[in-house]
Amino acid sequence: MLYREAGQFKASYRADQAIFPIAQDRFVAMALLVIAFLVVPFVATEYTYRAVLIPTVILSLAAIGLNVLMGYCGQVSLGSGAFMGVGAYAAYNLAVRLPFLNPFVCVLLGGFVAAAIGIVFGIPSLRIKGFYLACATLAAQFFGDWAFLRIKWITNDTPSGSVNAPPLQLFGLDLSSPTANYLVSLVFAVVLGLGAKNIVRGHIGRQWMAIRDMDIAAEIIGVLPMYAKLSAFAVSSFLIGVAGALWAFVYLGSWEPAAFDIDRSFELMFMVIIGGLGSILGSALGAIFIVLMPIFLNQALPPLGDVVGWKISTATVSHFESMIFGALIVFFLVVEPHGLARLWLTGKEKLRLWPFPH
Amino acid sequence: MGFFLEVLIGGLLAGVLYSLVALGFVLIFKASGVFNFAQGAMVLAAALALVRALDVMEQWHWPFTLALAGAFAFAAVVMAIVAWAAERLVLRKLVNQEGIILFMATIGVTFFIEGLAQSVFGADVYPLNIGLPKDPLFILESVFDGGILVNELDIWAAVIAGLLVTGLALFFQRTRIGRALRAVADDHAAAQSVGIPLDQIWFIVWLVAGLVALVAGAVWGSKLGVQFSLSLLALKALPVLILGGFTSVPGAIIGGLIIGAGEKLAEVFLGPSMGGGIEIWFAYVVALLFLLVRPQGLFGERIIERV
Amino acid sequence: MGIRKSRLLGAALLSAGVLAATAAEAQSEQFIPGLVYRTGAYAPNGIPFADGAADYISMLNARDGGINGVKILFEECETGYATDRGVECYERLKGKGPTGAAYFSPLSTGITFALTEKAPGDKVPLITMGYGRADSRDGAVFAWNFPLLGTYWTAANVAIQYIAKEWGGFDKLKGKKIALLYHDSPYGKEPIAALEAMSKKYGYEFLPIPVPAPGSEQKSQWLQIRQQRPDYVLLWGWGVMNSAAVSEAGNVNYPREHMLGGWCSGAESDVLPAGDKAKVYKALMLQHPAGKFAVHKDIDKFVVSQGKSLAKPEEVGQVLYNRGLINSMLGTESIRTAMAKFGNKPMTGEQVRWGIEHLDLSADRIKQLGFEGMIGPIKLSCADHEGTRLSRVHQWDGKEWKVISDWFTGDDSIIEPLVKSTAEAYAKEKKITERDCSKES
Amino acid sequence: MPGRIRSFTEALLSVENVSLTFGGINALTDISFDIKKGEIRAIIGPNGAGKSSMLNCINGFYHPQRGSITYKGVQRARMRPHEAAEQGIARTFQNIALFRGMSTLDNIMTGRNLRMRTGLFWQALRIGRAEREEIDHRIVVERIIDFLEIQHVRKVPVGQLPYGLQKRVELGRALAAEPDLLLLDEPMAGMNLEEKQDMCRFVLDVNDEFGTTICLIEHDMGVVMDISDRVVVLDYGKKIGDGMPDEIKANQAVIDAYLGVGH
Repeated sequence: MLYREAGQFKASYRADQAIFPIAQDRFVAMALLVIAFLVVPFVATEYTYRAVLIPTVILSLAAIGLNVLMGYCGQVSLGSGAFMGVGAYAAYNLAVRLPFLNPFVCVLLGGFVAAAIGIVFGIPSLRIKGFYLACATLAAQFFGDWAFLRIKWITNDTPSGSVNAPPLQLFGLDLSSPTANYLVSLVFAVVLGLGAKNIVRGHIGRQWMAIRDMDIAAEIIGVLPMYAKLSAFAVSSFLIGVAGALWAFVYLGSWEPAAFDIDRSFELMFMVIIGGLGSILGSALGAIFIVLMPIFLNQALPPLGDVVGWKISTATVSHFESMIFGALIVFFLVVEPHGLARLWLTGKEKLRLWPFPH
Repeated sequence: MGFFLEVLIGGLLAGVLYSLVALGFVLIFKASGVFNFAQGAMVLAAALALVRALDVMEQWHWPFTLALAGAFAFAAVVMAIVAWAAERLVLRKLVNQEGIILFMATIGVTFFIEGLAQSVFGADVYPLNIGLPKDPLFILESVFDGGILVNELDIWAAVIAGLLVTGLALFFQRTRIGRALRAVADDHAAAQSVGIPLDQIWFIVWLVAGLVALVAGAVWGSKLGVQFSLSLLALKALPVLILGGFTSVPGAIIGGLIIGAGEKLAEVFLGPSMGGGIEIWFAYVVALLFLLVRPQGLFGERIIERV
Repeated sequence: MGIRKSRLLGAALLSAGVLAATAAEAQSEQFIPGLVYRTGAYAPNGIPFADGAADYISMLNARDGGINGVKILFEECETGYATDRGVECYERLKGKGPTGAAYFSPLSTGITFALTEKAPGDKVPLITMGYGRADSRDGAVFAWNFPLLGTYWTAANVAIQYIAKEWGGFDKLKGKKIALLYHDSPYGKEPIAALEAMSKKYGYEFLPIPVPAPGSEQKSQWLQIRQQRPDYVLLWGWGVMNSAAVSEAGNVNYPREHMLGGWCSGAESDVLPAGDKAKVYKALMLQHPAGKFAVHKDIDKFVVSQGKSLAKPEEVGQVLYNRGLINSMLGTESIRTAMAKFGNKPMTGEQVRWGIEHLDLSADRIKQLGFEGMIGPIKLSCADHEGTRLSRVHQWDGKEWKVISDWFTGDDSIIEPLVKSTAEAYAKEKKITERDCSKES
Repeated sequence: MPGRIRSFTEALLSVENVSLTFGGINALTDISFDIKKGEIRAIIGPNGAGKSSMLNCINGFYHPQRGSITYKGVQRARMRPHEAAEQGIARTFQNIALFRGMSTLDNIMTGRNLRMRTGLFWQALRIGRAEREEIDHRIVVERIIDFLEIQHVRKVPVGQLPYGLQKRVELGRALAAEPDLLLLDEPMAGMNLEEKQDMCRFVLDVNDEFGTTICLIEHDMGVVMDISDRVVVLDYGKKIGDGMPDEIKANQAVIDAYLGVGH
């Protein structure tokens, strides 16, 4: 009976257009933020920070970026790994060439560089659609892989082609502690995520969705496909680029191009689709799922084995892990093709009507 | 000149090897509109099943040909099981979902197959010898000094690919099932309404794709040894697909030839000046530029926009 | 989103499992983690190494109850050769056991790079035996990195020395063409700096040819080689790339006896798939050959015959299996060295670091340990985290690897300057203050 | 409602000798007619007569090989559909072309996208201008929603709406652009009598209240004759009649064309 909107009347369109029109949702969202910012830092261990929280947060941001493109504008992309890389290497170059810049400024600027590149690689989308476009974006991916390795100035002529992030600090205070890393990533993710949410519920977001749902009709009612698609590519690449820069600076600290290879692209796509196309919340859920599930399986299986008195080798664990993971993906799609976010919504609907079935 | 020809021929032959992988994608996309991400994993699974069975049967001291036949039979059965499971446990439950959902499902299938295949057949590297000759050949030695080098294995691969394609063509044109497949490809609903059982068709398509994967696995396996990397060949097949069109069997071959020749020539003649290693993205860029001219690929069905 | 719940559940199960495993004298155990990859594209290389590393530790536990009576608690974590999974494993295992992880062997260049950032903060040493950053042997800058037994620059130098010997003198190198066919990644690029430096010194033409990962398709690279006709091809591959390279060499009739692999390109899995084409292919050794030695008797007695080993019978004694043994041996001996100073109790990472840095294995000691014939003497210091410059060459005769050369010693007059310059650059970039090794004891 | 006699003078759009061919097939041959400001103009004709092609030419989706189209006194060169939209031409489609994934509200809001200007940055912050703009347009859209009596499905994804309502939402989306010329492609196709009457009422109200010029394609003769001021008849891509409803009723060519078609 808790989850009721009865008695909540919208006095203004502003209220009606809020992100969380329903009071309970607002409350839950607030609670989550409070937990994320104030509670977690007191309970999280270094392991949960470095292995779970930080990657989840950063990849959520990347997933949001990809979702803008795939979920809202309907342009499938497999180049997101490369765009993370662009963000990372752009930030790195700014940091080494303009040492007076604060690393986090570099992170943001890295995002803008990624956006620019994103627009360039978005141009084919004006002509190519669906899976053809998906494969075409792989051109961006592989070109990225190559450029990061081959073009010397990108890696500042380091012999091996692996580079290091500058020490992280802000106004003189050192931000290399896991807690600081986590909070910084979280701030980036929340602020930019909110921005993305605002865009997708505004008129530009509607243009993207119009293109996604029926591009011809959209054009006939005055949506410029070029503007809509390229703006989507730009925003998406910006978010992904910032995520990439954070991944490099905050999470890895020192990295080789393989950190942004095709596997990353696929990982992000899994997150978006598992989480739910066209849902900001879904992106986060997807990231949580994709990051946590393997770790969870990997840690949970051996003890389970012990329980049934069967010593499971590391190899078996990882094979089972990949099997269960695959099975889960299929299972989720069968239960709810539109991802965790939709599952969440249906859950809420049920809760709304509870205890009455209809 | 001689060297140029050599690179060209080498490229063309390499392209055929990509086509072998690409074919599997085409078959399934053509008949069920599913972009089967799992094709690479199927190649791996088929090859692993083949090589492991072969080892076992040779330990039983079966005559080679018999062992080979047995191994192929075994691998074929494995692929049949994969196809059956894919249809029964995945596709059937996701009928009438958008392409992207089915695509995602096949990604799940990929993880599952990779995990299963490795845990059952092992994650090691297994040399595979199915009696394909592997020695280098030198042709036209009279014309060019040193002659032009080709590899017997590649030639055999080309021959096999040729047979495979003609076989598939006949299968699609001549047999009842084949025609049914084409009907389904054209219009699911219509096909169902005239009483073509979709689930059977899908099973058959996946089976055929599985067998194609088996052939690809056998050829690539005897080239590289059977190991996990086989599942990564899918990435080499994608530009071929884009170029040839997702729905065209000949397209897969022609696309393969173009990509193969293109990337090898680029790598050998442009590569050194650019620091090398350009062929992967070059293949994709070629495909991409090509798409800009013909968005539906070489032989892909034309997209006509209406309102 | 039942994920948070499921995580708690997982944690519960985990701890249950661990408790079951470590119920006995948990307090007096030395924890050693193992980052392994038994699955994925590089599994063929990862499996034997992992088995060797594990078997040696099980042997110590079974034979002499650990190190100086301190039982070893060993746990593997699957990285699949992926950097972020590696970091996750590291974070998960570094705090385990009463004193935390003794040391880590990342077994992947990518993971090594990432952990190089984290290890100093966590005070855990990294043993990157025969891989990782070549300049990390400079202990003044890389206090926590230990590229024991050899770096890629030593390898590159020895490779050139070997070729020169084959041709009868360094003067013969002049005007010759030497190609490097390398895995297009930081790992593969590592030797380039050294090879370029030497090409200036000895006047051979250096021809680097990258192979995009995974390297299963190398036709164009070998066509280039066929066109350029280098006098020697150095192979710096990993995983499928190695076997593919060897068989492609056969396809273009490049003489295999003029191919020399690095020590990551000289294992059974690198040649077996190539079949006969691999005959007479040569590769550097990370000092140790394949085959069975004194230590294998105990391994067999206490582990394999007890069914405690994951290794398949034919796997024991393979190149990478033996490398696993050595890796664990050097690690445990370092712990022993540390115990000599700090007492026979579980060592902290910091103490182990001291132990590695003061590791000194004489020929006799190595004989005692049953590794005679596998590695030469090794002695580390604050300045030198490599501890030796020795290497040899072995050749594949179609069935097994045969040692065909005597010991070579890396030439520091070439390597040292490179190490210094890049290490200093790194120190500057990361704002690290170098240790003054003259003051270290 | 009886056929009305209204007279209009100023031509809003005039089509002169337009011909359109697809790979040899003549969709339209030498068509000329005009649409006067404020009138309701109907295009009728048997299936495949080229009616939709005609609309597609008018809003720039197809480009006739010959002939010219003059709109608001300007002879138009080759133009893209969104340019037509910018100049105030809106339309609905024969088989509904709504954005299925979006709610009724969002669909109609999209109709106003041409009038919304705030850039990405302010959108992201969604403060000040961006939010005000959103609300101002929301007010207009709500008026349209009330007018079309679809308040109850405001937040429902249109994909889930019944056919009749979808047609209405589509009309709403077109109206949201506040067009000068509204092209309706079979707005009543597949509707029951009641729905048709509603739709007629909406069309007429739009024409009366907003003074919007309307050009509609319709099969239902009754409807056409009732609501339209002038009718142009196409058959096999040729114009066979043009005039007041009563003249058309009497036109022999038209009658022949429709005989056998079964109307």
